[in-house]
Amino acid sequence: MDIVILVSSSLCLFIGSFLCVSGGIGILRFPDFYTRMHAVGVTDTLGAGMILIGLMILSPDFLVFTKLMIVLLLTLLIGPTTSHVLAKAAFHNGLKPALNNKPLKQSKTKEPTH
Amino acid sequence: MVVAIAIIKMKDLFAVVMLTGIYGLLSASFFVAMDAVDVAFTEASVGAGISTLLMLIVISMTGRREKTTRHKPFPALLIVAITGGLLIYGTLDMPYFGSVDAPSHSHIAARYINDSMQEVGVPNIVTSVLASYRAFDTFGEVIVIFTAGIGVLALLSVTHRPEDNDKFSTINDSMHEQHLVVRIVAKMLIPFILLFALYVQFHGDFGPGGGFQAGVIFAAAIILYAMLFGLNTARKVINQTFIQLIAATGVLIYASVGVASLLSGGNFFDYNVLSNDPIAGQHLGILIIEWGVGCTVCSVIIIIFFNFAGRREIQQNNGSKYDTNQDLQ
Amino acid sequence: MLIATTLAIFVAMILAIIRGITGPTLYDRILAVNMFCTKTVLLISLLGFVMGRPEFLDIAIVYALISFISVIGVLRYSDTNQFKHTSAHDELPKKEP
Amino acid sequence: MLMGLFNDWVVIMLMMIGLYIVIAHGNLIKKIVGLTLFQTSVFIFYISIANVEGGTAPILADDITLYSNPLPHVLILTAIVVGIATTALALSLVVRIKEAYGTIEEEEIQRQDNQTPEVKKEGKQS
Repeated sequence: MDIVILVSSSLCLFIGSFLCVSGGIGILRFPDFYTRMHAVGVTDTLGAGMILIGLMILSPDFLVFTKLMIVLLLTLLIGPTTSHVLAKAAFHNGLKPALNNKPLKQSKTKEPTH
Repeated sequence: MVVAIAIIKMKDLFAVVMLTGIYGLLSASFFVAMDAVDVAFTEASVGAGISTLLMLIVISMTGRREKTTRHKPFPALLIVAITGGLLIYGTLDMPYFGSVDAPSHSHIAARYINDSMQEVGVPNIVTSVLASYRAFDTFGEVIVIFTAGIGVLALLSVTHRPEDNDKFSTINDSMHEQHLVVRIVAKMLIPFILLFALYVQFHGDFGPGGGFQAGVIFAAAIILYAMLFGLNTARKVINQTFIQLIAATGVLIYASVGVASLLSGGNFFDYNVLSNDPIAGQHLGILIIEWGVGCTVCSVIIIIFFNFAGRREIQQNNGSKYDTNQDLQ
Repeated sequence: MLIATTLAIFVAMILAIIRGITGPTLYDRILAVNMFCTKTVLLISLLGFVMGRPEFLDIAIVYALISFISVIGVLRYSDTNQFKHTSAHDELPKKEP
Repeated sequence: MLMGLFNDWVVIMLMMIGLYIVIAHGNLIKKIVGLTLFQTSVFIFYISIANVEGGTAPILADDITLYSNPLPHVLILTAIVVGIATTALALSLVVRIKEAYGTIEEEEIQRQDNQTPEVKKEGKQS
């Protein structure tokens, strides 16, 4: 029984940490804001969820389990919301995504007033 | 710690403030790693959230660009280098990091750690030291916070003209049409945050938490409400004068506990005499004092936020006199 | 495994800091701060398990809440920025000397 | 030796960075950020003093005997909240200065003060 708990939690933690690191690489390497946000938004939510589930499997008593559950729920609720708001605000203020036939600089050029 | 160096280089104040936010988070994780749970709690809610927010509001009022300084930085660098060198020379005598027999651990801390359970009966030593052993200090801190609140009020308070109300609310309405998703999520979250603040308030005896943290979290919930639903809606929910009253009441509650213990024959802030059983008296005293602290901190932070944000709205409505100046320069 | 995960989160945090410092637009920085918040929540929960004191989880909850509030606040006060008409969103790094 | 004092040195570095910002930058908000940095470095210094090798958080439990020093924690806990209150006060002063002078650069404020004989109150307080 113990070995099952250990293996499953280790698996969850491993997937979570892999996702976190890949999200970090994504935020550094992707060309413009929207792709970066995609990388962070997806991997953050899933990676955080995986790590928290892995910790939940390890948790010694019910109180810890409940607190982790609360953190998980909050992450699931807040992560997508902030991504949504960020993307909306960026789009409203005229930040254009970099299309593939344009050079990178294009995403940083000045927008006309609005 | 690279963040700090980057802060110097940045000319754009907005980026500086974002980096300050990251720096606050970083130092809070450092506090967790150093076992200072309560401190990390406070830094989490204050350093990362509220202070970043206040600086942002001020920047949106005053302008984002920093002018290049013309005078030479060499004298400043020289002074800084000399001071730093002297301080590093001073650290050579310091006890090593984490050593058990350092002087700071040998004086009075042992008594707090060993005896506080018998004398105060609260598992969280930080709370017992804060509210019982050093209650007089904490009283001073609370008064400092209260005074700062009064100062902000004196400097920034806006006389609220009723005819502006409609204009404000229409602006707010048009702006918040777009934020539907956030508003719904916030509606789900705000009760939870308030509940969590109360949990922190009353659980402070047993885990990390207490009046300071709970006050900040409670205020954060109300700030979230004010940001998403407009300042005037929030003002309708929480009256300005009512908040000021609460701030004063918090200090008064704190002081009255001291006076009560004085009247019933003990020293100032000596809770043992509040009840027949010393431990019960301590519990009662700590509970009431944490309430006072929580009330004061919460209402002072709400006052600060309301005044900053209100001042900003007035400025925006008065037309952009200062902005045009800024643009011309 | 816990230690390995902690290290992985550290790496992700460092990458987020680099993006926060270099990030060409304002929103990149906000994104970096947001990611940093999530990573801090995870780091604190992990540290609680590594050190064996699950009290730390309260702090993680506070972080999750505060990150939301601060991101909303940042957007609220940069969205309706008075400098919008001078293209506040585009901050081409002003050639560092 | 090197590891033992490493924390102190980092603290001093941060402190000096804060001091440098306060001295060398003219923008008042930047100065306040520098002050905050300085403040935080002091917090970190206190907390690293309080740390004990192998100790845990100062919340009493049955089977733990070695705790960190709770006293610096208390001091810093209150100092953080007081810090935010005073920072808010400083920021409100900056807002008033901006309203009175139209700028928050130190040099321009001084220049305006020299030009106009009547000294404004807000300028004096900064």
